Amino acid sequence: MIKVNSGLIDKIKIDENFNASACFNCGTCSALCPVGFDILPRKLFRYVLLGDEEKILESTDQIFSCLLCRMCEEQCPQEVNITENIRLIRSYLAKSKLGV
Amino acid sequence: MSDKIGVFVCYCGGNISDFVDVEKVKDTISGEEGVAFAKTNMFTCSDSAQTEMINAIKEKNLDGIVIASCSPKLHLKTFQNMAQRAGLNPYQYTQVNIREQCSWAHTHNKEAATEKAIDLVRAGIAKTRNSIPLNPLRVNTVNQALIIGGGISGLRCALALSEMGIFAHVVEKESKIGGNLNDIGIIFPDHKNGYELIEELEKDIKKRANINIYTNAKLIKKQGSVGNFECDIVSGNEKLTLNVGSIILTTGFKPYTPEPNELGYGHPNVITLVDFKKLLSNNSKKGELIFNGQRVREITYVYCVGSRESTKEDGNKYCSRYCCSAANYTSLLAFDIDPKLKQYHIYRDIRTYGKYEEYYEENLRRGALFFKYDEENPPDISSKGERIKILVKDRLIAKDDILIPCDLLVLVNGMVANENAELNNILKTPIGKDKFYNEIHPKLRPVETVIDGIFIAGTSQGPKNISESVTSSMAAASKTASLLIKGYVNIEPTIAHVIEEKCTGCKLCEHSCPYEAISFVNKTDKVIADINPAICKGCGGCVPDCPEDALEVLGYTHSQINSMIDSMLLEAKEC
Amino acid sequence: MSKVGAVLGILNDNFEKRKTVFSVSKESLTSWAKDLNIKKGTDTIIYTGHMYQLMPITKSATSIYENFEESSLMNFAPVGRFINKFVDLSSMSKYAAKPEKKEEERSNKCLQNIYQLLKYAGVEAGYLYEDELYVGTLLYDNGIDEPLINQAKILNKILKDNFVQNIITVDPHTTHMLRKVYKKILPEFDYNVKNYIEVLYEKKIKPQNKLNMTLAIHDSCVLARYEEVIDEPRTLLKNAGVDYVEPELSRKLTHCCGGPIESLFPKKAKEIASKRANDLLSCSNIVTTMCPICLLNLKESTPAKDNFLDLSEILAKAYL
Amino acid sequence: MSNPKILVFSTNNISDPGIDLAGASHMDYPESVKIITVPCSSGISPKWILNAIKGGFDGVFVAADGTDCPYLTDCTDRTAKIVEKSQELLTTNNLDPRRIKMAAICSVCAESFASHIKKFYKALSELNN
Repeated sequence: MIKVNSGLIDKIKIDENFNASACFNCGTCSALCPVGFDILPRKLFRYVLLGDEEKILESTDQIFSCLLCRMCEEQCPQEVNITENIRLIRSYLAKSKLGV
Repeated sequence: MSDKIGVFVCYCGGNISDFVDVEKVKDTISGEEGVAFAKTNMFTCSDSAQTEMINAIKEKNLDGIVIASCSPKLHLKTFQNMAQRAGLNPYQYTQVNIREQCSWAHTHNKEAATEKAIDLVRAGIAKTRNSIPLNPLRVNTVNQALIIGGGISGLRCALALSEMGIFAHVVEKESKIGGNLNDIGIIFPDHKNGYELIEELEKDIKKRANINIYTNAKLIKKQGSVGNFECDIVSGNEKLTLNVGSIILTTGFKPYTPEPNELGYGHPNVITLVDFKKLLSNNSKKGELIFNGQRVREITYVYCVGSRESTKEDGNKYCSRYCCSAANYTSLLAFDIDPKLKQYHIYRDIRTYGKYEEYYEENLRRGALFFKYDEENPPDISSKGERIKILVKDRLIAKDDILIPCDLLVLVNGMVANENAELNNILKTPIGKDKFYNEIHPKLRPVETVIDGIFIAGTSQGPKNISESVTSSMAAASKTASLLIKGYVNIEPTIAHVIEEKCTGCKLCEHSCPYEAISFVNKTDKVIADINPAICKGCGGCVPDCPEDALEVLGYTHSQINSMIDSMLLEAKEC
Repeated sequence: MSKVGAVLGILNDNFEKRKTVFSVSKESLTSWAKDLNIKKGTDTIIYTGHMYQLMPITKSATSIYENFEESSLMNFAPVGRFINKFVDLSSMSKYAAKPEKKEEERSNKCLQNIYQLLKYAGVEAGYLYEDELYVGTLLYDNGIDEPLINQAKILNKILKDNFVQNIITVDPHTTHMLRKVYKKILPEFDYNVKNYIEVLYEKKIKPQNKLNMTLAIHDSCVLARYEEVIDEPRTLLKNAGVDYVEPELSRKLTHCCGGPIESLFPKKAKEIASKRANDLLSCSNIVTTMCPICLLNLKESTPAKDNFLDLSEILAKAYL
Repeated sequence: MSNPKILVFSTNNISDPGIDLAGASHMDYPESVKIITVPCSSGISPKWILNAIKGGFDGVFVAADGTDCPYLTDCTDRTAKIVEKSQELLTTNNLDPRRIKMAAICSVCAESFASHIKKFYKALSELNN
């Protein structure tokens, strides 16, 4: 069971560029991903939006293995800023969780 | 009885003749009993073919015709009018459908299709042979209308009628007009408060001499029929009789009230969408949403409450249609008050159809989260003090259960029909399983009821949003105008009638007509059934109830149907 | 502390203490300009962002780190970070990366070519020499943006002190950082930033030799997708007589070289690079890249190393 | 070889448009199916059904209005009663009550009509053998 933690999103969504909630979960982003993300961006974003910190931490390697190449954004029908969202998640992790 | 019948068989370009040997059909039926003339046409509906047929009818003194062509849904009226122009009674015309129900259905076997067409034409000839001339009943109409229900649909309808010169009487059961709009809060898409819209209409109505509004009012008695109804109403202590040509039902809906404990209903922090909208329009503090003196930070919406209850016995099976758009719009209104709000939408399907899809998109962009549930697994609601906890399965991440704690749970409640028991008892308007009024045909005759002169509009006939309600009330206004402006109305003569010598007065048919068209009268030596032609709908529901076959519908009499059956079997008997 | 955290930590600490991510000497950063007589400063400058210069050491460092990745040594990465704060690990440790001479010469040549091409196009660009700073792409991309604001402020002051108005960048990442990111994090950072490819295209330079060759184009994700510089390099190649072939994924849909994750996940980066390199080589046996990271990653992932050329190397042949 | 003759009672407003649609969509069903249209399926006399089968039809299919009926809210029950009564009539006349079939056919139920008819046709073929 995941308990929604509404506070987390406020820490990650530090500006308007973070728009993961616009994702309508079609999964197109994964189709041409060069890395072949184990966790789909939509799933990662869902964990973030729900505030499930544990699940996000489990995915740290995945989050940092994104190339930020924006292939996914080129395909995204909802114009989600996927790479910027990932960068902001990295930013949160680097600052609050990884002790950088 | 017709015994000089003209039969016309249509090629319909090739639509019929490609799959049916049209000439063979004509040749075969030429010798049928009663047939005086038979001919084929390339396009029977063309002007030239119609002129030729009129000439043939006149020259050959035909007393009945059969046209074998397309579906009567297309050209029954065309050819009835043609018969009338030729001096024939239009009810001695029979249209036989050898296109949709023959050539188009049987494209692989021309021989068998031709045989079938012959049988169908024979049945048509038999029907015409056994037909009698019928004349429509003409009734003079009163140029006034009675609108029951003073909500947005009724008021807008009254204004439309007033503009067309028809006097409108609006009967409203409450002490003020406006109905649900009075406390629905801010409405989409024009961001006005519902009551403001009503105030505007009221101002306009007050300027007009041909609209009367009666509040605290109801209909208590109705007599007469289409074109001239006599309606008794009470308004407060006053009792009056109105003569109107038509009645329009705009009795609206009431918001579904959840049952105690249904999705936590009863807990002070669980409220309906309607109540939440009121809360929003009364929230005076910008930047903070206050409920019961407490700031609200997390809101959850559960959709389809009281709608689409397919598994619940006696549940409301329909979709309430307006609520997805309304809930999404409301969520945006809440964001406008406090952009930091967390809003969770637990839905079954998002149906923000048409232009309102943008509300859903905007909610996604503004950070609202959506969770899909299905009817079998509704969210589980529990509470701890003022906090509400909602447990829902999330399909998006490996079916994990999600626990959403929140300050306020909004139940997105649908629409239910007003009961109107007394009114329905008076008007006998057909009601569907869903308790809303039934139209004759949802697409072709969307605001007419089977009772001539009674129209339905707005949410009385099913869930609608405001613009859809007004659209249908405009339709009802124009249907009323087209009925009343001529000054008279023709009533279809294809209604039930009693074969007097057969009726024994057994009264088995007494309760078979829900419209109460059947009564019993003294005729010379016996009591027999009698049909009120202005009330009878011609459905024939009474026909099977008569053990003596004394009841039948004109145009579908026992002799007509039995002769049709026999004629279809002619070939079989010959073999 | 996780491995990712440790590696990022080393990068961050290096950046904060030494203003760059890998330690290289100031001389090796500016040596390319030694004999070119470039003015210091002026209103239009060429800005290398150290990317070409860092490639040789990145190559050596990555191949060491690649061997680390799955070894137990990696578990000591957090300790490494601790030591790195006091001692420049990347140059002192026995695992320290040492650049190859040949690679250094090639990088320098690329920069020289670009400078000469600009000159040929009529652009007399200045250079900041040792005042030039690494723009911090690697940190920013990994979500470490706070030290970047400081870097942007310092760079802004340097640029102002040198009266710079126009910046000509040589690699896509620096183009993007200076044109979009710096402006976003520091609103007063307001310069006219262009990639050298855009400048050469705008100046409509004429070739001196027509090349008779066929090659496959590899677009950089940052240049093509982020900055939408797509037709400019193609026009320059076409005018030079080059017959170019587009791989299936190109232009706005170009496929990444894997480079951005080479410092964290070198194995994965190499896998991606090798797939892309093979796709490109199946189109033509010569491939051109427009970004030093792409060049390094693609060529190192395949035995056909010499078949990968930087765009500046090809343009130099035709236009100089 | 048996080629069962089927009489269909259809209704003006509801099932007839559905059967028209089946034809307009060129859905094949046996040519031995003939149609008589009445206002409402609650107005069909069981005696007509008996006459049809006595006279030589192998089966009668009632394409009922169902809940779409514009006249009678209890149309389904009424039509069912008519079918029941007709079956009794057949039985007393030593005819097989399975020769009557009823199904609600709505104004767009083209496919459902064609498939009901095919099934009924097959059942009647077996009955005839």
